[in-house]
Amino acid sequence: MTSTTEAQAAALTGGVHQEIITVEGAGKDYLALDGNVVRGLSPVDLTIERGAFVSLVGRSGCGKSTFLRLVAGLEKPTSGTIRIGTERVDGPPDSARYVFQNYNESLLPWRTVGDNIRFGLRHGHGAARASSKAQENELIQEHLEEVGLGGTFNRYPGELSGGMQQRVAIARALAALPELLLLDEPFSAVDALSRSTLQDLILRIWQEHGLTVLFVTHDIEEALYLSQRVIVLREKGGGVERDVTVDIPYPRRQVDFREDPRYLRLRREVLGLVLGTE
Amino acid sequence: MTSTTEAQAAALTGGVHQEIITVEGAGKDYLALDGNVVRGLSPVDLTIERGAFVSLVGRSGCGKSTFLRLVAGLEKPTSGTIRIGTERVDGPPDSARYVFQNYNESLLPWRTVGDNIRFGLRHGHGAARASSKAQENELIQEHLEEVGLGGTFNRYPGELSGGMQQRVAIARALAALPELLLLDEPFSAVDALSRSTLQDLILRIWQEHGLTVLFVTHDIEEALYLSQRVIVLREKGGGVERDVTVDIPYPRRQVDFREDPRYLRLRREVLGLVLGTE
Amino acid sequence: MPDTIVTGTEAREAERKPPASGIRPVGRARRNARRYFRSRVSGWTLVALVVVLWELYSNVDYDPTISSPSRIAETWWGEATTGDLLNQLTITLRTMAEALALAVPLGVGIGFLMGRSQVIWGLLEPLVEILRLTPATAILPIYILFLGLGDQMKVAVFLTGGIFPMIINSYAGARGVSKILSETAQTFRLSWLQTQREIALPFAMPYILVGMRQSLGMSLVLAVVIGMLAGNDGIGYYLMFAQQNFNLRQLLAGVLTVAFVGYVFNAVFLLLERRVTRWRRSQTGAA
Amino acid sequence: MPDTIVTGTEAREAERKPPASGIRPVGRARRNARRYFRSRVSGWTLVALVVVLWELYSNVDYDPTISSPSRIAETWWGEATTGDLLNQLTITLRTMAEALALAVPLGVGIGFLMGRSQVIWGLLEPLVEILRLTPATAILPIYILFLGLGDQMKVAVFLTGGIFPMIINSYAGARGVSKILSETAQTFRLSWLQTQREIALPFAMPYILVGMRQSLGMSLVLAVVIGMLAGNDGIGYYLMFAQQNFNLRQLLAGVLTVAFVGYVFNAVFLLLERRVTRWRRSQTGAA
Amino acid sequence: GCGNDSPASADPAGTAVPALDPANPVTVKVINTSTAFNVALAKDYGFFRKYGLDIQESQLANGTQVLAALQGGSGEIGYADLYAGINAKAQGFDIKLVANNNTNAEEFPILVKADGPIKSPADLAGRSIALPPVPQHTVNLRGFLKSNGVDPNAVKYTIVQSQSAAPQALAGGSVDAFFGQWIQAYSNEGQPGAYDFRVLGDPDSSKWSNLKATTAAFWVTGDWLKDPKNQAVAYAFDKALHASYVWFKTLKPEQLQPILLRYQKTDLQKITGNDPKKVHNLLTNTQTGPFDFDATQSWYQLGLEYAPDKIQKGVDLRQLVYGSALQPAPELIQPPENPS
Ligand SMILES: Nc1ncnc2c1ncn2[C@@H]1O[C@H](COP(=O)(O)OP(=O)(O)OP(=O)(O)O)[C@@H](O)[C@H]1O
Ligand SMILES: Nc1ncnc2c1ncn2[C@@H]1O[C@H](COP(=O)(O)OP(=O)(O)OP(=O)(O)O)[C@@H](O)[C@H]1O
Ligand SMILES: [Mg+2]
Ligand SMILES: [Mg+2]
Repeated sequence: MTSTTEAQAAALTGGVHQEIITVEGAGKDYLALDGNVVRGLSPVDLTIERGAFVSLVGRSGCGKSTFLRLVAGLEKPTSGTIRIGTERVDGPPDSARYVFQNYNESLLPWRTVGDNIRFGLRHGHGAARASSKAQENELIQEHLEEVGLGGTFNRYPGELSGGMQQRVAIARALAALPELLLLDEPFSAVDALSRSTLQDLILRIWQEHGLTVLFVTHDIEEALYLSQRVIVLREKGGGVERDVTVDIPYPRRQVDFREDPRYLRLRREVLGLVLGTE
Repeated sequence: MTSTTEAQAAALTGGVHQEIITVEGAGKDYLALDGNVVRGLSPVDLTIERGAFVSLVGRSGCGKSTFLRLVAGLEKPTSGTIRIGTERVDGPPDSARYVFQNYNESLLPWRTVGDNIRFGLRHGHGAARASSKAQENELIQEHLEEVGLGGTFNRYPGELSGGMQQRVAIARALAALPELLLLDEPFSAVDALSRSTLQDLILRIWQEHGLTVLFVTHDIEEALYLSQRVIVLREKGGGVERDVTVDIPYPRRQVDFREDPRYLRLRREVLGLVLGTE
Repeated sequence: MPDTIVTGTEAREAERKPPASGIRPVGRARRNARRYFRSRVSGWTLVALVVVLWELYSNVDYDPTISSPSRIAETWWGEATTGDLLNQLTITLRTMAEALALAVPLGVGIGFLMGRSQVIWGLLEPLVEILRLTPATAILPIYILFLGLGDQMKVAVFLTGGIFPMIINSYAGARGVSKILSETAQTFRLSWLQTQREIALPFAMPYILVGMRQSLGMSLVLAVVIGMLAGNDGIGYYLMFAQQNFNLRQLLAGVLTVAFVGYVFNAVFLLLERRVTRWRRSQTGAA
Repeated sequence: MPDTIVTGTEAREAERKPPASGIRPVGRARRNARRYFRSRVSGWTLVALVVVLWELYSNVDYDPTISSPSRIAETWWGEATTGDLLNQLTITLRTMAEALALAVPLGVGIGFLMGRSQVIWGLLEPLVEILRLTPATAILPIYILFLGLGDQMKVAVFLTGGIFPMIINSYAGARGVSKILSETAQTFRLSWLQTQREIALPFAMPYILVGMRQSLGMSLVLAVVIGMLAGNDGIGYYLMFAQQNFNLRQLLAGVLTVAFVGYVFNAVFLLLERRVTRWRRSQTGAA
Repeated sequence: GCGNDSPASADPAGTAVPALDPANPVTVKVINTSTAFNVALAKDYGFFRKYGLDIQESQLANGTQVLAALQGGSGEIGYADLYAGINAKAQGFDIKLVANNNTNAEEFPILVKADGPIKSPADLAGRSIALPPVPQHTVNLRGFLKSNGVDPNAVKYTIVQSQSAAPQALAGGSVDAFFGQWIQAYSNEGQPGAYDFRVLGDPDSSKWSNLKATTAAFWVTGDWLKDPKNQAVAYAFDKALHASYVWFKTLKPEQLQPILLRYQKTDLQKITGNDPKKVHNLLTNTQTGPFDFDATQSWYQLGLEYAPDKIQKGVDLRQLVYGSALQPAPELIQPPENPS
């Protein structure tokens, strides 16, 4: 694992505070079909620095996906505003790509796995990454191999196992090389080994390309391992409970990290918050 | 946590070996749309005793879901046979209920959450569980509360968070009170606290009603905590790698169990198998 | 443990704000209807524009075949108040209602069953397709031979003409049931009938409704055509009479009346459709 | 790291076994076609049965109006070999092809755009619905006035009659695009055009194809009707001629030819449809 | 002819058939073609009831459909062209003519644009003429052309089934002339808000056809006639119908005006200006006397000559006509009832 980029270092050390996401009192109330209003997320104030790796944890239904959807411009806040860079979010920002929680429904079922990745490449952020079809196919194959799906280029998503579909969705988002990567429980359907491989893959790409990552997970250890900040949300759309800084330098290593006493202390703290034993 | 039922005790102690599932050389090759044959699961020989709690673990794409689908009669084996009790599986058996890995697609989107549970109740195994509509509604409400969804009776599945949808699917299967419960990564989308609550819920129902549970998970600690046996599958449909007996008596308690040296030994063993470090 | 339910002023406030994609306030038929008609204003403006241009054109260069909107309106008013137009329309609508009362269960039933059972599909497909592709008006003499001149014959022609959109759409809907919902039905051991009622039918409903709306339109058109070929009353006869007497203004007044009545039916049906498929709003990204 | 790919004899063996639900061998058009026709055998048997019963009945109690299958077949053979039937049919099919070449892009385009843009919907809905509910045959004089008696007029009548199934179905398909796929398009920042091409169009394709198949059938029926009302060639004229001559045998031979040609078109179209929506096989539980 | 199978045809006076009792009228289902009001008129003015008939009328678009409906039993007596009857008979339908109804009109209008390039029939050579598909129109059009010195084979024929569309075809320029009806001619001749057409050449139809020939009539099936009661109905029907025509032909334009307004929504005054010639052309081609075999045979021959592909050969008119159609013209009687 290489060291962090400058921007990330800056974000960590508090050098140049360049916000990429600014959330000012943004909250969301849904109007359900039965006529009731459901609190999705209480108004939240928050800034996230460019190049940061931030995780969101909290109980099921606490508003993690809602927060991501607000940032992604897929949902209009019922109060407050959100800015990406200096621009107010009023629709999906150009720089962000989203891996949906229901990954299986977000793949294009009429395209092969390879063509789904092609979709990511062609609709990437910034310049086209391949100049010829052959080069593009090579790139696709690389992306597939990175997530352990080397032999599935010509299969249809409906013919893959759940975890394989999830990895296609991840590979597709990575192929787009966004500035801001929104991941909603992206590893929920993969095994332990794939999970740690993918964790390190995301970390590597984050560092190599200096992206900003917003990461939702139920696995607190994973959140701590990956991120610089872990934001704990309160139950039932209650807003931010605690904003925990994970002050452990990168590179982190799967085994060593889990024995680091700072990690163990943070783990106890965050677990306590989520499990409500604090 | 109460103690195990007689059948379960028998299954554990080897007293009365009454098989519920007998798998004889059953395997599955899929014919993909691109014309290739994909190995779903190599032929497997296996018996599972009535009342057992058995987990399946293995890497993504190793054939866990395929195995469950074979047992559930949703897929015809390309070789071998499977029997439930004494009858050869040739379609979904009367006694089994399945929580699908893609839980979000298996809820009826046109019915409210309450009516989805009603679906489970009405299509349960054995006698009807409610004699009046009012009683039925009460039962539904109880089932919802058990999975922490008390206030969602009149909401539509599309209006719930991912983890909430998953819990609806679990509650629906439990409402059907099957003899054989097939769970495909049923807790993948819920938070740590919900997860342990649900784990204990499943254990309680398993013990109270003497069901047989086949449980797929990527969380090896969860598999060990819940089951009497953990079956480790080989990568890429390679069949059974190891069949591990978890010889730790019930009741088990979340915290104590994880400190049990027998658990720690088994954990190391199974992790090694799955991570391939053995 | 109920979720946070906000009520009172807060709820009302939330509603006033532009609803997020896919989620809209519901259950307020009045407001619904208002929005409903509001959004078509542009289209009606377009129609009005066409009418105005037509009127202007007819002042410059009058053509008796297309007449002019004002004259047609005048004729229409005369026909509606003192003439026979509305009576004949009522008669036609009655026949149509009879035909639809038969065609809807039959069409939806056949299409749906064909979609749900390979055996029924195999058995009925050739017959249904051959009938669908046989022009009813060409073999009208045969209908008349067997069914006479009364409502029976008319209903039969409606059936053979107007039932097919329902068959085809119901078929497509019934066949499209997602794999996992079928499997859910299987693992919950639903009987064949239960599967149809609880899974396939709700799933196919949006398709079925599209088919029904098409059939509604076609049966109205057919009602006119049949009436013109073999009618003794009804709007078709009225139109044929106008045609035979070369009274084109009367003809146009009649045709526009039919179209307008059809439009109202269609709009009502669309409102119903929205109610029945309310749940879809959280599923589709339709604006 | 490729998945286990089994080839050679093993693959062939796997194919011979009954395929699992939803998964079938593909790409072998020949075998496909065989299965395709095999499954309709029962239906064709039913049709044959009807024909045989009709023949038997006509031997007992001959009715010149419905004639008998053997006589119709005889007439058909005579007409097909020495008569005018096939020539006229060709002419009709040519007109139909012209009309469809126009109607398909127009119908699919309008319906699709109406489904994808609220503005276009609002603008066009009233006009489209009014036209849909206006019986073209009733206002034939207007068509003739502006377009004459030639192909132009016929194509226009086809359009106003046969385009609507495509509009309605394409609209329904385009509107039905799932919320999450729309959102996927949004987050990948697809332009409006890209969203239509890469997301909405493939999604709506099954609906669109259903609409096209219906339009195909309707335009065939319309071809006959128009030919009967104002034609100087084509199968409709041929049929009208037969009707005037009281040659009901010729009439039936003609009508059945039309139906059969339509059936073949339809079957070919269904095969195409299966190819285009191949991917759906792992999505739907259709048997 | 050998009328053995229809005994009544040897009994033109119908003496062997008892008259019906007006106090107990027999219900008869009659099928007419669209918009003809002859039957309704005779019924409303009490002619049918006077002869013991209670008529229930329905309408179909053309003679072919009417004959099919008779065959199916949904009507008892139906109206169709002679040629349609001949074709049906030739195709094996067992039908009989029970009351002759029409001759050719004395004049037929061939309409052209008033300011168009066609000034005389000779200009029609190489041009196209719209006409309805019914065979008798082909025969009459060819007759007209020939008697006006034009080679019928030099003209292009364009079928327009929908009668009301023919003026548009002419106005829109897709045909150069059309074979129309007097009502179209008069309502488009210098009328405000109408097309400007005029009648071409010499329209006198006696130049090519025998005006005593029956061109359209009422028909029944042979089966129906087997019942002696129905034979009586046939005789009564012919008498009543012809009696109504005898009376109708005596009416003056001002008497006709309200009748046409009522039955056809046609303003006779406005269309014809009560020009007796125009009124005559619009209304009189109905027959009152017996079926004329020789004249009709010549009309049949003309048909075979001019439209051999549309009219079947070899039908014996004597086998086609029932005795009721041979009854002499009735005396003039005033309408037994008055509907208004
Ligand atoms: N319908 C299908 N058509 C073709 N191949 C399939 C189909 N379903 C599954 N497979 C293949 O079978 C293999 C096993 O899949 P299965 O779904 O059983 O894996 P799994 O163990 O459940 O994985 P995961 O943990 O990712 O859900 C995979 O390689 C998959 O691609
Ligand atoms: N479309 C919607 N309509 C109504 N309510 C909604 C809608 N989407 C989400 N909600 C509600 O908003 C709240 C927060 O949902 P959200 O999906 O953000 O939770 P989450 O933290 O992502 O949970 P999970 O971990 O289970 O995915 C929940 O109570 C949910 O029921
Ligand atoms: Mg979520
Ligand atoms: Mg799986």
